[in-house]
Amino acid sequence: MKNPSLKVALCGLSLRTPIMTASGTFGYGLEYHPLVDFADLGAVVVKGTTLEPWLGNRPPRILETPSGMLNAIGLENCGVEAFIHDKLPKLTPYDLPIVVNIAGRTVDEYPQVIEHLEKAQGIAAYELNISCPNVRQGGMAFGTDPETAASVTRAAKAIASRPVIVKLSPNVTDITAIAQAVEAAGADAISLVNTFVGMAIDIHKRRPVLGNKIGGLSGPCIRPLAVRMVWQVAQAVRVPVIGMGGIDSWQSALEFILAGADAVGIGTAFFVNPGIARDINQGLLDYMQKEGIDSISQLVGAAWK
Amino acid sequence: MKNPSLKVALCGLSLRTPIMTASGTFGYGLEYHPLVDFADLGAVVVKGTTLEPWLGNRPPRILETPSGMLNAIGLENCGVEAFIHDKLPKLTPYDLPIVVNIAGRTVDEYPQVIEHLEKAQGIAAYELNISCPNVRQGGMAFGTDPETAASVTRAAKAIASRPVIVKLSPNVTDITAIAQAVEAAGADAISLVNTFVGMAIDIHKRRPVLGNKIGGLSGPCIRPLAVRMVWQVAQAVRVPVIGMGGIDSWQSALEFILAGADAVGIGTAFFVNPGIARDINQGLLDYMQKEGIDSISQLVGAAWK
Amino acid sequence: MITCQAKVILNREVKPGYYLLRLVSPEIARKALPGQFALLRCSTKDLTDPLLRRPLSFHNVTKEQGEISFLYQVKGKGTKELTRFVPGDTVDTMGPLGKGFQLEPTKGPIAIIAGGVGVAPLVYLACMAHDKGNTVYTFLGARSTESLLADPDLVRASTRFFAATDDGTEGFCGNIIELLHKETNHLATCTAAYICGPEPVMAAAVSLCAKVGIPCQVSLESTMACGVGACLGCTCRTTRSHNYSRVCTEGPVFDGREVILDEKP
Amino acid sequence: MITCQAKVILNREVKPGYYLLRLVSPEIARKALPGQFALLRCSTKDLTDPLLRRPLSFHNVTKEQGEISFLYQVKGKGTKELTRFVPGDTVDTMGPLGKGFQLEPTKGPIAIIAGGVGVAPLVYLACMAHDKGNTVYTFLGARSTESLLADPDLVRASTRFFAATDDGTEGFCGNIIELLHKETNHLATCTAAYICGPEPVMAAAVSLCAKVGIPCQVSLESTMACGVGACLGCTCRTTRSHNYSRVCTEGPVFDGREVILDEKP
Ligand SMILES: Cc1cc2nc3c(=O)[nH]c(=O)nc-3n(C[C@H](O)[C@H](O)[C@H](O)COP(=O)(O)OP(=O)(O)OC[C@H]3O[C@@H](n4cnc5c(N)ncnc54)[C@H](O)[C@@H]3O)c2cc1C
Ligand SMILES: Cc1cc2nc3c(=O)[nH]c(=O)nc-3n(C[C@H](O)[C@H](O)[C@H](O)COP(=O)(O)OP(=O)(O)OC[C@H]3O[C@@H](n4cnc5c(N)ncnc54)[C@H](O)[C@@H]3O)c2cc1C
Ligand SMILES: Cc1cc2nc3c(=O)[nH]c(=O)nc-3n(C[C@H](O)[C@H](O)[C@H](O)COP(=O)(O)O)c2cc1C
Ligand SMILES: Cc1cc2nc3c(=O)[nH]c(=O)nc-3n(C[C@H](O)[C@H](O)[C@H](O)COP(=O)(O)O)c2cc1C
Ligand code: FES
Ligand code: FES
Repeated sequence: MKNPSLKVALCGLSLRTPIMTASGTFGYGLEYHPLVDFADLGAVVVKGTTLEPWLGNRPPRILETPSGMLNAIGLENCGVEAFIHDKLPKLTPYDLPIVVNIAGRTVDEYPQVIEHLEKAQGIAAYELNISCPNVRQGGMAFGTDPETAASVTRAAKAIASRPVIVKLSPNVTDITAIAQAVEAAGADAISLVNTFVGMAIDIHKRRPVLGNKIGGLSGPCIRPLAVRMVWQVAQAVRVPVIGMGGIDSWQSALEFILAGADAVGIGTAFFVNPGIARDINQGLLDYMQKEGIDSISQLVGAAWK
Repeated sequence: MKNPSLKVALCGLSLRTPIMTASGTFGYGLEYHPLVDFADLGAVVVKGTTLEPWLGNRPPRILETPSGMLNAIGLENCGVEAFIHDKLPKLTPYDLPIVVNIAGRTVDEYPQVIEHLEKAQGIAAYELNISCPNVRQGGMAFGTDPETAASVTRAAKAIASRPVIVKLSPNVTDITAIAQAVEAAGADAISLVNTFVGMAIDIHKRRPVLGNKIGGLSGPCIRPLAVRMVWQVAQAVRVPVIGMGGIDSWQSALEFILAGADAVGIGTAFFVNPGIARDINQGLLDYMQKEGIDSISQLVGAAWK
Repeated sequence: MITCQAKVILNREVKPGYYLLRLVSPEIARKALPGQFALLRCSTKDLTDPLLRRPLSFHNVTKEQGEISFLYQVKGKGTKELTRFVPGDTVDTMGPLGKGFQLEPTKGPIAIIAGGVGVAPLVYLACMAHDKGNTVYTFLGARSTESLLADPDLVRASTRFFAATDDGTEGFCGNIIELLHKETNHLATCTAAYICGPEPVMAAAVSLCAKVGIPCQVSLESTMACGVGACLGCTCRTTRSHNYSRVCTEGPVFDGREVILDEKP
Repeated sequence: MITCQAKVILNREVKPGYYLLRLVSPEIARKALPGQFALLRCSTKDLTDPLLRRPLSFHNVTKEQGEISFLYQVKGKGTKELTRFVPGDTVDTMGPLGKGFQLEPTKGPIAIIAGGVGVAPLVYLACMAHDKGNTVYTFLGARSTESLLADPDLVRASTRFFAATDDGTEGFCGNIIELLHKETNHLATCTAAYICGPEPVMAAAVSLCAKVGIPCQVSLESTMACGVGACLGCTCRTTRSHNYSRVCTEGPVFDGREVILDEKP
């Protein structure tokens, strides 16, 4: 058999592998650079970017939980202008599609951020974070109501020349309804899941551990929940789906692909194993070789039958 | 200091400790009897009971996941009549409040099951399972809509002479809305959480692992999510709250109590450590002794301040 | 049925990927019967991965010393963690659980039919039958001599010992079913057969027993959570009733005529 | 910065609850500076609990042998799992990370101020300063002689070595801050102080350094996920800027005048 291919075409982007980074876990790409070979990544999704700089939440911001972690970073970032001038130019020299994750306090802020980004070179796509549980206004609220989710999407699409990926919140009764609403509003792809809202209480201090009280749960613990949502959404929409939530091995990446994900995002697993992307690519290639599969795309949704 | 007390009064029941069993994980009580001293339990909540016998889902029904497990038992049970004649009489001789967990395919089935149970002696309360993710009709659907949740509650309350506990599904956008709806409909107490809907895919067979495809996630992995929901619901209602989801130590039981739970349910942890109830009681007593707290009820919601 | 912190006496790789674990638990040893099993916690106390206990059949039991032993194959993370225990450590052990093998009251010959690590529960049974005075014909199959688990106690207890390896590196060259076909004359003289191994092997052995007209018992596997019949997670279908049966309490040993096995390898 | 499977040479309890871990990693050893740290994976490969790597400061480094050592206190499940590694095992190690201590270019006396396991990162520093020709005054505090981590290398590197125990079982009877107050004359002659320990101890030591007018550097702790500045999870406040600083990259060593410490014990 000839060499199997991991190449994926995703809403106009060509990825050399379906492995993307999950926003907020990979900084602006370069923090991990000596440890992660960019050739192992299909795309890099940078930290959530907002119109103005955001300070973020007060510490503690993270906490380990059984097979997972809570985070309440609060979208600390330098703002879109500083991103364009200080961060982006360092990343563009690499041969790697760059996806900018965007957040806002109001619906209007999303197109405003995009307006700035449209002037910049070297961006492959936008990802709208309508699902961050760690900011008081906006954030997740946009992602829990189909109407609002659709209007954020429409506002972004109206101005964006690049593909718009919408990232869904899993903290909803019916995620397919939100997915269909953003698809109808023009989303070019859907990514899911963002973190699940959780908290932990310090039994000695008798108050929540995190400075922000609540945080977002990520890591292997949420994987079964994320796989179920990807399974449902991928069958309910026609646009490509980027699956994520607890992927930490080629086996778990493949679970998402079989459930219907065209590409997958890796977040928390980078913290545990910075070489995870390489390991997944290798594992997928070995599996495909053994099973006689030419192209990874043949496996997308293969578990639906 | 005098000995601290674990006694809890809960919608008319007096429990010697806030530790209850979670329905479906402790069978009809006697399966675990040689291993669990009933004196360590505040109440036993038996397996979900339906009007007619249910066969349950086809295997595989369970699967371990990172720090948790998926189950899709499908409410296999012998039906309410066989329960009353074969199971209940074996449990009533013990000095232990018995809570019967009730499920149905239609709203009407809930009061019908209760009608049968009303004739039986030795039952302390009913728990309405409006949140089981593993049955096609009814089950969780009742628990994801405030209106339906309220009507199941009203139908049960109309006929029940005993306290009615309503068990909520965590698979919702706003759990406080459901909690307030069932409270307004007359619920005497609220228990949460039932399992989260999840799934896993067998990468070799390329199909879902579980016979039922989807299942319910329980165990330590869901604890941060459950604590958050108990925290929110306990502050939104006046009726007592029974908290559960991933409790596996006195520390985690205390987290739920500090978050506002009057009592707690233990499920998956029995599988790992059948002596868990004793361990939790001992740990709570030691903590209270050390911190100079007379009664466990002083700790309920102590983290809200 | 108890739970205890059982001290490790030995935890040794006997063949590549197969370990023998010996624990001290006089109380479990006193009650354990062949075909019953224990649930072992494979992680250290506060860890939640691997979460659930793992079921292992009693491989052998010495009531005098109060020792129980297990023969296990390293399959996934639970059994891998189990290999890390060293003598002096304790393993959180719960048992004895389940319904074991029923030895025929007669002293007629019996057949022990084991594929791979399926031999684990049959050694204790073979020893007991041998002590009782039964003639024991043992049929043991494996991929290769490297994985043939010919336990010395088993060989000693066997009146005749037949081995088969797929690659012919030891004993008969072929799989265990082919070996059984070759030795049908021995099988046919038995008053009962006791079978454990991969499902397709058990299915074929059950058919063969039916053909030669002897009753048989099989030990099933299923993913387990509680092990005591409380969670209904481990169920299987039998021809005995319309309902599901719990492998942990109605089994793990079932009458070969009752079980519904997967014949695909 | 690399990740590697570092072979365990030694993992021994040096005082009750405190372990010394020595690993082979020539590449990390070559680059590691005093005050920098590594992230160690405490679980075996496929396990997800404990999930995150744990940060430990370099306790000592021998570039010739390519060895790095850590001194760690058993606190929770991560460090407890770490105690299970035995010589011959490998530990998944990532480093060197962070910004370490800045040694003054002069050969003036320096002060090493450590509370409890806070001594861990200071031994490497003291050795390096001693080799450079600095006079080293070491102030080491602990509950009791049972937990006083008076590493031989540290004692050797120290021109004067002052110990304090709360219960008076070794050295000065009292806490380390009381000891420092008693020895202000030594402290005041120093050109810099290097401080690590519980936050209240660090806060008091920083105040004292300010009072006697010497600069100081402190090593902070924070829960970490990535260790490379990517996740923004480990931030702390400093007086340096309006923004948060990342302990893993702007630190863990900060100028004592810049940090905002919690003074409550
Ligand atoms: C009653 C009984 C007795 C058994 N006796 C023995 C024995 O004596 N020697 C022996 O080597 N094996 C025995 N097994 C099988 C053994 O329990 C599994 O191999 C072991 O649980 C796998 O755990 P793992 O963590 O290593 O693998 P995992 O990583 O959990 O999974 C590896 C494979 O094992 C299966 N598996 C996982 N968990 C369980 C579980 N709880 N029960 C059954 N299968 C599971 C999975 O479906 C998967 O295919 C017995 C099983 C049962 C039910
Ligand atoms: C840069 C740095 C260097 C350190 N150097 C040393 C050292 O040389 N020797 C030493 O004994 N300790 C050192 N520590 C502290 C050490 O990292 C923690 O004690 C360890 O992570 C606790 O893990 P655990 O699993 O045993 O405890 P856990 O069960 O995780 O928790 C016990 C306590 O440790 C805290 N903690 C948990 N995870 C972390 C984390 N990832 N980072 C920081 N704190 C955490 C928790 O808040 C809790 O209070 C250092 C910490 C940092 C940030
Ligand atoms: C520390 C941290 C920061 C995150 N920041 C963002 C963010 O800025 N924008 C966003 O859309 N998602 C953010 N996420 C969510 C991840 O992108 C991802 O959706 C989630 O963590 C699930 O994947 P995982 O389990 O692989 O980590 C963050 C997650 C973590 C753990
Ligand atoms: C095997 C299994 C069976 C269950 N069956 C029921 C049931 O019949 N009725 C019900 O209300 N909840 C049922 N549950 C949910 C538990 O009662 C509990 O709400 C959930 O498992 C979370 O708690 P835990 O993490 O402590 O297990 C079941 C859970 C498990 C694991
Ligand atoms: S494992 Fe729970 S019923 Fe068998
Ligand atoms: S640990 Fe991630 S930024 Fe410091």
